[in-house]
Amino acid sequence: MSILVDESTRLLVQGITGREGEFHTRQMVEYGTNVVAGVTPGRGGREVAGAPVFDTVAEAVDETGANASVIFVPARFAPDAILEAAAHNVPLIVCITEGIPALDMIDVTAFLETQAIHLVGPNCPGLITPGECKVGIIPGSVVQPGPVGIVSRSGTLTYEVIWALTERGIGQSTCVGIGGDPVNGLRFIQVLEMFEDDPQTEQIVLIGEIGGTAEERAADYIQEYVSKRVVAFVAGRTAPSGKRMGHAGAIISGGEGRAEDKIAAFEAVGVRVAEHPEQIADLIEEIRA
Amino acid sequence: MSILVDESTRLLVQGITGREGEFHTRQMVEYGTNVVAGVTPGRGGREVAGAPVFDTVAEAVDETGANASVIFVPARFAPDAILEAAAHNVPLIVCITEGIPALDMIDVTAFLETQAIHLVGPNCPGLITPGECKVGIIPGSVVQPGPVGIVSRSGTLTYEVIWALTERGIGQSTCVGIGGDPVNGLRFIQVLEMFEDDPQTEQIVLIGEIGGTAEERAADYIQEYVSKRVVAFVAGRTAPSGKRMGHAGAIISGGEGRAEDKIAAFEAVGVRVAEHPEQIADLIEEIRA
Amino acid sequence: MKIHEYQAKRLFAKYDIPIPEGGVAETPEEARKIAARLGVPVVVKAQVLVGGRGKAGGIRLSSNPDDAASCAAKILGMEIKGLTVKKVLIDEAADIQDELYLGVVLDRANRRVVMMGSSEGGVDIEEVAASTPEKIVRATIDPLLGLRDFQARELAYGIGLDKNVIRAFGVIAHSLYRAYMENDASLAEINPLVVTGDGKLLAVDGKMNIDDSGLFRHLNIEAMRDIGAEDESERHARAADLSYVELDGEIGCMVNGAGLAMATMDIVKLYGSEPANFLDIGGGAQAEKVAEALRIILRDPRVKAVLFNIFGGITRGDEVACGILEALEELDTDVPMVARIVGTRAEEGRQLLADAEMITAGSLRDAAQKAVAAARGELG
Amino acid sequence: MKIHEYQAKRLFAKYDIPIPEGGVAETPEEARKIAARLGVPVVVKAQVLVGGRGKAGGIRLSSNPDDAASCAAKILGMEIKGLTVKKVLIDEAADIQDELYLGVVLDRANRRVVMMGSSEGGVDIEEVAASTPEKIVRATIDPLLGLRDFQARELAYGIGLDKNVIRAFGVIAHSLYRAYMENDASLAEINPLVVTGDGKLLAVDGKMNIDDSGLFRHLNIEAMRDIGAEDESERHARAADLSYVELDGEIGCMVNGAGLAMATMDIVKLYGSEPANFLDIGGGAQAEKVAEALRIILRDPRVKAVLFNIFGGITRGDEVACGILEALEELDTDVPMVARIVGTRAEEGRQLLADAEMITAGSLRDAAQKAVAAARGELG
Repeated sequence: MSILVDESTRLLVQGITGREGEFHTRQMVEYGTNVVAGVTPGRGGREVAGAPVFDTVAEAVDETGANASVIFVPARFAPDAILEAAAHNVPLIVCITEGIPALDMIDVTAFLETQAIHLVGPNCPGLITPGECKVGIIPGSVVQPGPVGIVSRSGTLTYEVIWALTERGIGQSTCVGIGGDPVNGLRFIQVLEMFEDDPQTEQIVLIGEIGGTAEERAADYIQEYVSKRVVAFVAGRTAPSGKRMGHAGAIISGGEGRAEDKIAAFEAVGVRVAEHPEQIADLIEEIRA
Repeated sequence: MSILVDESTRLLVQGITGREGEFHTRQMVEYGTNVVAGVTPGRGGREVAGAPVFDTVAEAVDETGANASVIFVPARFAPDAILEAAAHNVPLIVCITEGIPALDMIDVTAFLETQAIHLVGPNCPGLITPGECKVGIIPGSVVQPGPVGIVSRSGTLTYEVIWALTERGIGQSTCVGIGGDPVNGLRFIQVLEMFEDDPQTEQIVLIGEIGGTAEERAADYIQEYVSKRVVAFVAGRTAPSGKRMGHAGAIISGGEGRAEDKIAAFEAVGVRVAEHPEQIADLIEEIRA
Repeated sequence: MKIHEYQAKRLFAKYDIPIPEGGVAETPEEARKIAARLGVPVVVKAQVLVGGRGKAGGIRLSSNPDDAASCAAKILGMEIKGLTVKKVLIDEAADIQDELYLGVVLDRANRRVVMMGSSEGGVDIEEVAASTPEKIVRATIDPLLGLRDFQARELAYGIGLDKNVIRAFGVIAHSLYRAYMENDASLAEINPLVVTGDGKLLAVDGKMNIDDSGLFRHLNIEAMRDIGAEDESERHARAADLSYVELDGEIGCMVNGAGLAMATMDIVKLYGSEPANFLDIGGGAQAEKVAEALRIILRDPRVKAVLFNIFGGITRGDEVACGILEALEELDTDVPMVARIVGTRAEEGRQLLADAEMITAGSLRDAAQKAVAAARGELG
Repeated sequence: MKIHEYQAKRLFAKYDIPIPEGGVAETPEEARKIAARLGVPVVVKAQVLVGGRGKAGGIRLSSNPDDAASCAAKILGMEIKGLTVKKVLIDEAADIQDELYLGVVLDRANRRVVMMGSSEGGVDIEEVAASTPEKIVRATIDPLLGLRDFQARELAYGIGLDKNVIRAFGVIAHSLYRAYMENDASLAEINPLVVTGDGKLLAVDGKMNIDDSGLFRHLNIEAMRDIGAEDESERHARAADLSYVELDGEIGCMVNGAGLAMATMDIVKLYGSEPANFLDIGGGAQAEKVAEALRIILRDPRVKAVLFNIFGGITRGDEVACGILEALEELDTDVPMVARIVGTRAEEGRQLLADAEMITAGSLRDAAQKAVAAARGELG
């Protein structure tokens, strides 16, 4: 078992003919992901990495029965791409695109709140179920199947943590990058709930960072609903207030979003917090011992 | 029993200090409705017909525990009034106001679709549970308690039908005027469902008119879900195409909304359709005999 | 409220929808000048607030200014469905390669705005909907999200549009949607939306209806109201805040409430006659308003009897009776009248009218039968 | 992106929010002229893209033009939190009866825009939130419905506003909301919103931050960017499409990925030093971009060692290594450098750097420890 994606995932790639879209489509296909279709308006009829390209999601879904979509289109077209997939009831939408205006994402997520659709991202590396299905850009080479579920607001930091686990021989059930934007789709809490319900997942790693209060709410949720052991890491202990640390969401503002508060929130509910990424593997090893 | 309003209704009147608001508040109080509060921004602190007036719905609900609201404010302020009541979780909102732009009502009803709130109207006479509670402007003098549930898109035509029944000694469980606008809150189907579930209601009278397809959909619903006998009337057999017959919603357009289609739809599912309002009483009498 | 084709198209042009060059003429001479200025073949089109002008001969092609003037002369003054043509639009004739349909309407059942496109433009879209519904593509617009690019694309691909006009089509779709939303329209359509020989899109005909309830915030549209092109009685009624529609029958009806007014019309027909009008005096009508309503009814020479059906609630029976009597005093008419007044102060009202020797009735059935009989001269 | 107070207020004024008369000066003489033109007591306010200027002495009252000039002389050139004041705003001094707060922010937890009002204006709203949270009234704005009149009224009544300014407050609330939405703001606030002695409302101070991701559709705001008022290194970084923030420490960090960059900063501190910067070279960085990043790091004289932490995915380890070597060739620096490269083409990259006699590391822990030691002169 795993969460969100597995061997049954039939993936559609929106923006498949773009540079990034095409590159990562090949990577995904190489990893073994079942890429069934691509969409680029005006480019219908082509093929990329063996997948037929359509002008619209409507056609792509009709023709191929795609049940997940990954989006590589530029920021100004990405909200529309998400909504197009949602309009055709694609139940999992993963938006890699960075730089979507927050106000656009308010509209998009408000619309999705009324739909039975999961959005991962935007501004995220996507997700991977090792050995089964990669949707997005997480390098297939760092993962291995196993018992640890990973959920993260970050990209390369996640790879770092996965790699630290893999090096110790600890594999992963599913790794989910929920993205670094202030307004996004799936949040920690929903992914924690999925891992809690997933029989393969034995421990959970949560990787947070400064900005917002998602980690504090995750801590509350863990105390209430999560029986599996969680190890956390929060990036940005040394980040100053008022400055955006790369991710649009990584900013301490209005007395909110400091790493120390997040760490305190986790520790208060018995979640062990690593001091640096590699220590996560130490802590998981201890727990599993 | 009855539907929507009864002795437990604690009514708030929005626009209570206006001419219509004040007049009908007195009428409702006289009928025995428990009017607990009024709202007119800037007029907080007054009293109308014994009810305290507040500046905001927030205050009114907090102070009086109102669980229904009736709206008499002018059309350009009415959408806001509906949303203000909805924001404070007033579970039943009855909007009497006529002349609200359809596009405004699209936004309002789209918002309400996600809330557990019933909106009756706009452009409606409201509703009355004889002997218990009157919310709106249906004359209390024409009703009497009894077994027939009435749902109607019209105002005075409804009074006419109620009166015809009352004259024959056939009382009503609840009479609901859902209003004559193209975009409104409660529709026939939802009220039919309530009457079906209401033990007091033995027969149902449905009063439709030209415009839209609400009657056709009601007919489908009756066939599928309504076990109680329904008698219908459809106003506008002689109405020409393309002309608005008073109500913003009463217009035959795009080959849609003709009385003959609606009548045929009802007859096709075994609903008897009266040829004129007074005949409704004949038909109900027959059924009850 | 309906606006003329030329008004709709000018409004569309403000939203950057391409329309043909053209001008509006009220005389043949003006038509000649416009055609001369355009210097190309033109179409002369009757501007009336009703459909079916094509079949009535209200649209003609002209190849030169003199011909345009004579076409205008034929069309101006023409009667189309009871309305007199007072203006013609002289438009540059388009080089038509393909005719599409694009429209925005209110979908009442779903409480949503819907955009519709079809490859079958230039004909009545309702006929297309009836005969070949698969040729109509719909996009339901979420009020939070508005029309989205992908929806415009789905329409474009759905009606089989050429790739080279898809982008232009998308721009027009967004423009038409904005024109609809920002003007509280109840209908906005381009039919046909033409693909020209040189691969451009052009809104050759345009239609727009405005939600009367939204007019208060669009004074620019209220100002487009063409008083001269409207039915005179309906104009008087609007001035008096009465809801009135003229029909072809002989029984004038005055009723409070729209639904009851329709039911009254229907029962007149049921008992063998035809209603002369729909007339709703509204709630709480005062005597003066009632009098004005009666004057409007009696302006129609076809009216052979008047039926008053008043269900008193807010409206008081005695007030209505006074209004009727007041109007009758000055009107000097011998049209027979039947009054049925029920509800608030009904007894007083009925008495007032009975004293004035008007025919009164108890039930609506009774009233309708009496009115029909009166129109036939069998009563009164 | 941050904009200056005077820019925010001018933007607000476009939305009909009342602001004081005033002007911007870059010299004392300009300040004098503006004060003379205004002809009333003025406030001279430092225009810097950072808070806390009041406490730093960057706001002064003047009763006459000469005094305004001397105040400007004192403020211009002042350093506030590392930024030099290059402009002052000369505003008509307001007749303050009451100070309110009105702001619009993004509520990330609820994914909604929120409007906040408080009777406690003129002070740091975060302090009000911490000490007397009951004095802050919030209205969560539904994206379908926008800010509604009733919400503006609830704010007005909630902060105990005088009845005679409630209407004006509502207008300002709607204006501020529109200014926020139409400019992709992430923050828009008026603090204080002043009630004047004669019962008017006046936006005496204004602040607005714009969502960088939304800037592409607001060229007018991009044009407000005050290059001179920004940190020079951050400006260079933006030009190279690098995400860079200068900090106070001594270990320069170059990392791919924002989260990993923060984690790298944190581990530097964990092992006893302080990071000199946040720097994310992004995904798939090419050699030239890496070289520019290194140049920016080395412009900071406090940097005593550089730590490269590259987790190859899209980014290739050998590309990064080439970039580093390229930059070093021209930079002629003796700052010690520690490179840790993992993932795609890591081995090749590491080898290139090792060949150039750079310190390399396997784990992040190892890399951080080596960098800290190098900064202390204990390595290399």
